[in-house]
Amino acid sequence: GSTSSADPTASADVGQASAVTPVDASTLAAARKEGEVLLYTNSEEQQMTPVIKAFEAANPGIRVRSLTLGNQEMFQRYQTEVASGGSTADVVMSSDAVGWLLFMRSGGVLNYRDPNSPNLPDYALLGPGVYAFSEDPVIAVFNKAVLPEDKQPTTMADLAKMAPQLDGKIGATAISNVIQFGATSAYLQKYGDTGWKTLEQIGAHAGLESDNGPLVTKLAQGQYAAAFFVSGTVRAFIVDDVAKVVNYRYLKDGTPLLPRAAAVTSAAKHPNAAKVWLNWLLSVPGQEAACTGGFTPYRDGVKCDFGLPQVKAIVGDQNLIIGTFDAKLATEQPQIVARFNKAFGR
Amino acid sequence: MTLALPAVRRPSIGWYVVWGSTLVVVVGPVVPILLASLWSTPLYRSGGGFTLANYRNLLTDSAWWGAVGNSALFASLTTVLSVVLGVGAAVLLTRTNVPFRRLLTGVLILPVMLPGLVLIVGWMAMWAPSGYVSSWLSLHTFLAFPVDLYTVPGMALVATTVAAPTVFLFCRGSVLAIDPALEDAARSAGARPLRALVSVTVPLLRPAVLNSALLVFAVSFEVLGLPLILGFSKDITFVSTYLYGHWITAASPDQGLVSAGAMFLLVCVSGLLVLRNRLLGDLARYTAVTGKASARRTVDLGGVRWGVFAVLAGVLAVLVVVPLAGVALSAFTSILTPLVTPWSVLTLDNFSAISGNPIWSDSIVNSLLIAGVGGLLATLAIAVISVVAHRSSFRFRGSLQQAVLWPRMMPGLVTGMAFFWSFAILDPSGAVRASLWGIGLAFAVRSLALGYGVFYPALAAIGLDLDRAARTSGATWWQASVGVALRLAAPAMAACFVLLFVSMLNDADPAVFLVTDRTPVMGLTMLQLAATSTGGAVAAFGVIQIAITLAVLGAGRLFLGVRAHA
Amino acid sequence: MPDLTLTSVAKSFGSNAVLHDLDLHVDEGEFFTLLGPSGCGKSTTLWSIAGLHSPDRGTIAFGDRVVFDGGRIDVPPERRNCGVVFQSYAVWPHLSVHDNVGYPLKLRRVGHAARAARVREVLDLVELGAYEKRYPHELSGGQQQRVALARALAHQPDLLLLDEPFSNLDAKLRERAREWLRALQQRIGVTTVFVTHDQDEALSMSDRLLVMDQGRVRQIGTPEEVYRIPADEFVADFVGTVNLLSGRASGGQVWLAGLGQPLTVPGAPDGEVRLGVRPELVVVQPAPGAVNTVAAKVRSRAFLGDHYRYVVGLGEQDLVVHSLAPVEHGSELTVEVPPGAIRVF
Amino acid sequence: MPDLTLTSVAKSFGSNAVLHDLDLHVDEGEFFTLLGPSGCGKSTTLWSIAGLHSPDRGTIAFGDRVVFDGGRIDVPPERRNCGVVFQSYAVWPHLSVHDNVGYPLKLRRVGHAARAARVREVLDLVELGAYEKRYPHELSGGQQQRVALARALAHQPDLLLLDEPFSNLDAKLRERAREWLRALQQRIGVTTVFVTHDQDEALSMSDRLLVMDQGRVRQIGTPEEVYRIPADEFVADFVGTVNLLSGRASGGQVWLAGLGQPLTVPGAPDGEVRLGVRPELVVVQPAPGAVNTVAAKVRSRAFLGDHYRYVVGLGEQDLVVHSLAPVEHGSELTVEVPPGAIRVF
Ligand SMILES: Nc1ncnc2c1ncn2[C@@H]1O[C@H](COP(=O)(O)OP(=O)(O)OP(=O)(O)O)[C@@H](O)[C@H]1O
Ligand SMILES: Nc1ncnc2c1ncn2[C@@H]1O[C@H](COP(=O)(O)OP(=O)(O)OP(=O)(O)O)[C@@H](O)[C@H]1O
Ligand SMILES: [Mg+2]
Ligand SMILES: [Mg+2]
Repeated sequence: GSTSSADPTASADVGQASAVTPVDASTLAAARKEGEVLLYTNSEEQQMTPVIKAFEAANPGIRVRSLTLGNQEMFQRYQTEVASGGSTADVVMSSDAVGWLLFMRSGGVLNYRDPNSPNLPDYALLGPGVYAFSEDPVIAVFNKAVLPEDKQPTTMADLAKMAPQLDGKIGATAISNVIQFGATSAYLQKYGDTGWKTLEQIGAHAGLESDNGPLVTKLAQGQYAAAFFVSGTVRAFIVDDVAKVVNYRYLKDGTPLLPRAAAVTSAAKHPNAAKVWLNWLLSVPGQEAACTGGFTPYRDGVKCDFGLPQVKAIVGDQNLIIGTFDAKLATEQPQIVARFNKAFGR
Repeated sequence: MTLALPAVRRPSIGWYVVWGSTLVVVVGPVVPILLASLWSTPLYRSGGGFTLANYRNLLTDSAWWGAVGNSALFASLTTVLSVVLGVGAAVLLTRTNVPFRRLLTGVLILPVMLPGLVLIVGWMAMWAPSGYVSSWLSLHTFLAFPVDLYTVPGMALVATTVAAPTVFLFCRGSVLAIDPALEDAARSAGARPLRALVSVTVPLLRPAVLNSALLVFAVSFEVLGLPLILGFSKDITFVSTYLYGHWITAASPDQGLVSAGAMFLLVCVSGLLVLRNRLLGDLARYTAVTGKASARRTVDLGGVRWGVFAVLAGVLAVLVVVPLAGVALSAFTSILTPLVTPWSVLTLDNFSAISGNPIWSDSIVNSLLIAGVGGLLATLAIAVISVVAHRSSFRFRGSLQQAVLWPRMMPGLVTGMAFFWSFAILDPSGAVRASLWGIGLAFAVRSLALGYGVFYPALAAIGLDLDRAARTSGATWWQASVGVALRLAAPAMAACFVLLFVSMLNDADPAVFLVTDRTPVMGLTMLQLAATSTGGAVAAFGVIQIAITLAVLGAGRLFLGVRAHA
Repeated sequence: MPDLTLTSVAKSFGSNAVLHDLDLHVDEGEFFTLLGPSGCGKSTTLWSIAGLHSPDRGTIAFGDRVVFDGGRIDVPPERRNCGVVFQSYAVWPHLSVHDNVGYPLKLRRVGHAARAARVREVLDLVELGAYEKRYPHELSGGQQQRVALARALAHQPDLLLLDEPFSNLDAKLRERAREWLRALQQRIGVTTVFVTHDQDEALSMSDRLLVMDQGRVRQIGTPEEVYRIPADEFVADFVGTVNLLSGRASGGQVWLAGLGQPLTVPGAPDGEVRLGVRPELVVVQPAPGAVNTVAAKVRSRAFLGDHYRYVVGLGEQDLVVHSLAPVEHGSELTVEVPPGAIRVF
Repeated sequence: MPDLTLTSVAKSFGSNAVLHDLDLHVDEGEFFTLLGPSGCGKSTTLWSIAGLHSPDRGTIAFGDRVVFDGGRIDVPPERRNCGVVFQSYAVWPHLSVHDNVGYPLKLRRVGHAARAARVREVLDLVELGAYEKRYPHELSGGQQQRVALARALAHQPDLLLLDEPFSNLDAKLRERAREWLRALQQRIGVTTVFVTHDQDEALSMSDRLLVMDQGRVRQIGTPEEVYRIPADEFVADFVGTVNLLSGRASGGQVWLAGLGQPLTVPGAPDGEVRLGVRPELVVVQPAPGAVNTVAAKVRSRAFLGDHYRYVVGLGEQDLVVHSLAPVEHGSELTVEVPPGAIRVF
């Protein structure tokens, strides 16, 4: 059922955890020898910290060094480092679907089949060697003072209908933002032209921001009443005092889950440690740690307030949209961007 | 008995060393950018060939020219506003008896110590159309904040908050240096105090004014955070956001186009420099420190001083006090919105979040090291470069003036990229790149322009006779420059250090390609924070930073206390 | 053109008292000179009058108008309408010669044409007509000083305060400058306070002069009074050259050490005395039968153009005398010290 | 102590030629004075010698050592070991008096104690012993100038270049300064080039002097030569005072306009002539029977301390004469212009 509280919770069935599938012993031994693994990630330090701590506790002798970078910066930096012969990341983690597609094409990914693979859902396998670490939903965020909870829409279609009343009070991030592109493309994949119509109706009355930070700040101030396709990471902030002003929802037809993918790189200096690390990230304990960091785990048997089963329970099975790394994304991107921009008056 | 001088080498050897090393660190990184702008593929891909297509694409793109127009408008507005405020404050707060001038000076300077991002948070919280103070004003009074923050003039106001104190620091040294007898002469010729200041003191500041105008203009041209956060929703593109959009947020990053844009900016700044030198003419016309010394006095403004105080205080209240209060409120509340009274949501969570995260505390330590040690070394380097560029007979001294301004004109990300490539070539081991020195060097080179901006007018004010007297006393060119010119420019050196310290403490963009997990820096940490979360944590970071800066700079004594004279 | 009165003006810099209760009065239109050793407080006095710093106490009045009175009244410099030439020139480096000189006129809203004409006029006066467009750093020291002078005169001030305005001018130019300053002074009768270290200048130009030392007045009088009847040894010595001789007087005769015969000095009080004799009053090669003639050996000589200056031995003491005739070093001269030329201190 | 030779030194600022092929030679240990009107190029010459700017061409040699030779050699100022007093003083505002004076010694690595002693010594010489700890802005103009002087002497330079070093000192102090400079000069024999605008100073101190005008040498000679046998009218007029009279000569007699009788001038060429007569050679109240005696009316008088200076009318022209006797304005004087006192140009 739909909820109207500040943080929608549902106790969904999380299923049964499958058996542990670790890497083979020789890889593990080699990894211990390598001693460390370097990660480039697009997630924030404080999200990664609990994950890394849990890994290091479980795998003594392997240290994870993590560096937070922007999506594009990460891939460019990797390529520049490889081209200049410097040392570079062993594992990269990003939500940028198009970036990943290019990265895979340029041979940046080590084609490695993780032992977890058989136990992972299909959508978690994004390309050869590329695995979803989490499936982070986008959400709709509202300012309660401007738009009381009982007036808030619960679907994109509702939002589109309300758009003329909320003229200028609807916000979203620009399509150049990878989350927005991911969400939009996934949404359109399911709703096609109807989806476009909805977006166009909203777009005529909405403003765009460069990133989540300014979007949420303006929303809290009351400049915006509603924001959609907002990165799910902000859920962690909407508690206590903030919740007095702001609430969020999983819009039934507008909550795509976007894969945050990880892969071992082809230029990894610590390939074995990288494999151990990736293996653990995909394991049930790894997914549990992901939950503490505020990511959205998807594996069966992982109990988590923010987990995929929770989202599924709220929006309903039939409405679940899970993003892919379909090669079409790269080719269609220019059209999507252009039409989106047109819809939002850019 | 004649006393012999110790044997020395010719000064020109030193000049060449200074020149050579400056060129290596400044022009070195420009070379990859130039190459990239003339190459058909990004440098990190193999293949490709020579092309002019990047320039053609850039110069035929109407969006580019629109961005140039916006940037130019923004930069001009910022320059005019900050020069008026900065020069006015420098003259009034250092040469006259305006009441509470130390307090006003302190308030004026505070924003310099904050990263631009934090200030934007403060401004948005208070003066945005839905901000705390502007909504309060329109609800409870007939007043309204006349400028929409999300327009070019609004952004210019925000930029002025930082640029004006920079101009102030540029000019302050020159104001201090001016021989009060020159003002006295105007007074006894019949000029009222303000008139004497306007017709004698202010024109003598021309080198400082033109130079700070040049720098503020250049820096505003390159500013990224401001248009990205404030201008985006109104679809206002600046040169920086244009380039950013074609590189970082583009579907297919176009490094060649971005490099061509950077080269375009370099050419622009070189043109501006020529213009500056034209407008100045013979620097000897601004000699304010002569071989005949007079005692220092402040100008008594009489009753006017209270009026001046009121105006300054009003301007500072709007531009500085309210936004800073916004920063403080954001830092100490869980959510700052006009819809909830801040007292009900007071919290220290933002601070505990920072102190709880080791990466953040590491980045504070690293940044302090870079800003402290790097700032000091860079100050010395700039001092030396400035004397060679302006007080020597060195053949290539003109090129030094260009060299120090260039790095600031390139967008920070491009600078970082450029450094990355230079390190890759000059230091294949990667040892420098992976260390704090690498980031420090990139930050320092980027701040060269700021430091030079402080030194140049200070040096212009010092009469050449003073150096000449040292030379005939037996000092080599270097000894005379260090012992006389630089010693008399001591207040400028202090101001330079302050500016470098804060700018290196805050700098972020150039580190994107250089940072490692072992060398996190504050600016970058904050940038990542700002992109994804509400202002609270960023503001808390800002509050911590201002506290650190104040502590390090000795509560502002260091830079307000240094005098050229005993 | 007002007169000028200073009453008990005192000024210290920190613990260093520079002016000690200075009293002086300058009449309307008078040319009044301050004379005194370097560092005695001349410039400090001038600055107090111009209002460029406040004395610690005392009053300063221009005619009836009190411009300074302890802490109570302190008229700012721009309301005192003085023309000031600074010892350091203080010409504005950023303005051309023309603009430097025109500035006081601009402040007084003198029209463009009138201003240009007046600037031309005073620049011609100081012989800088051809330098209008130059900037101060393109001028020689003396030329800069002349700009300062022209600037002070441009707006026809009530009171001219000149601090060594000719110190860097050559003798000829100085003479001409002196002449037109004097003419100007007589024509428009501006009250002038003048500081100089040049005696000839002080004596020949001033209506009256003040000799000061360490911030205290030693004597005020006309040039002739000060030269002829100096108030004390200091003044006698400072203004012009004087031979100061120590001796023992008894009954109108003064015995000098090492001199066989006494000098006749009518009215000398018995006991130790100091005698002052101006060199030019000592007669070299006197007419026969003159009193107080002494043979003296030439100890040194200097050529001064229009005469020689000899130091001769008078007993154990030195006597400076002037003569047109060249006499060899070491030879003997007969000199006469006329009783009327001797002043007893 | 080297001698100094300048050969065809020329210097322009932009299009403005300031020195025109200047040649001069100063002997070892000589005291050499540059004399000339304001702006004639004296300071420029000094700066060229000190190495503070490069002349456009010419050579400068210290003894055998060429320090400047066109573009080829240009020894930097610090290696020329000159002691320079700048016309603008150029004392360093950030250093105390002690440190200003000690700086040249510090550069020469003179030990702390020796330095302090030497600084004390030169400061005492310029009578600033008590001011060691002060900063320049706490000094009067004359005191600052003395600091500049002390600084130039501190390191015992080979060559002293003094640009109006006494311009702000009072006569007494200047006299003392002159004396010790002369003594110093004779003791250690330092070669000195001196710029002054004070004639007495120039004439009494110099071994030789150079009179220049607009960057050209007019005359070089001993003071007496220059005064007595001036090369031309300019020199005659510039050094000391001279009466320049125009007249028509024929057969050794010169007729002046408005004067009834001719003056006897032996050797005057027939035609228009200019006569130069020094005022001090004109005899006032001449002995009866003297030649060239004329009655003349007093047009103005000035008191100069040791004498009066009168301008009297000689026909239509003015004649300046000196006399000890006071004569009223407007009265008549008989003056004698001895034929030997007249110089024909
Ligand atoms: N930087 C300059 N640019 C142009 N002209 C200059 C410059 N410096 C000096 N002059 C000119 O050169 C001439 C000679 O200057 P200099 O300083 O040598 O004169 P001076 O003989 O020392 O005069 P004074 O006795 O007034 O000091 C002057 O006419 C002056 O105007
Ligand atoms: N700011 C100051 N602080 C301390 N002492 C000062 C200051 N200004 C001047 N003095 C001292 O006051 C005294 C008088 O100075 P002033 O300038 O009036 O002398 P002056 O008579 O003009 O001398 P000069 O002929 O050398 O110019 C000097 O002894 C000087 O050292
Ligand atoms: Mg003085
Ligand atoms: Mg000169």
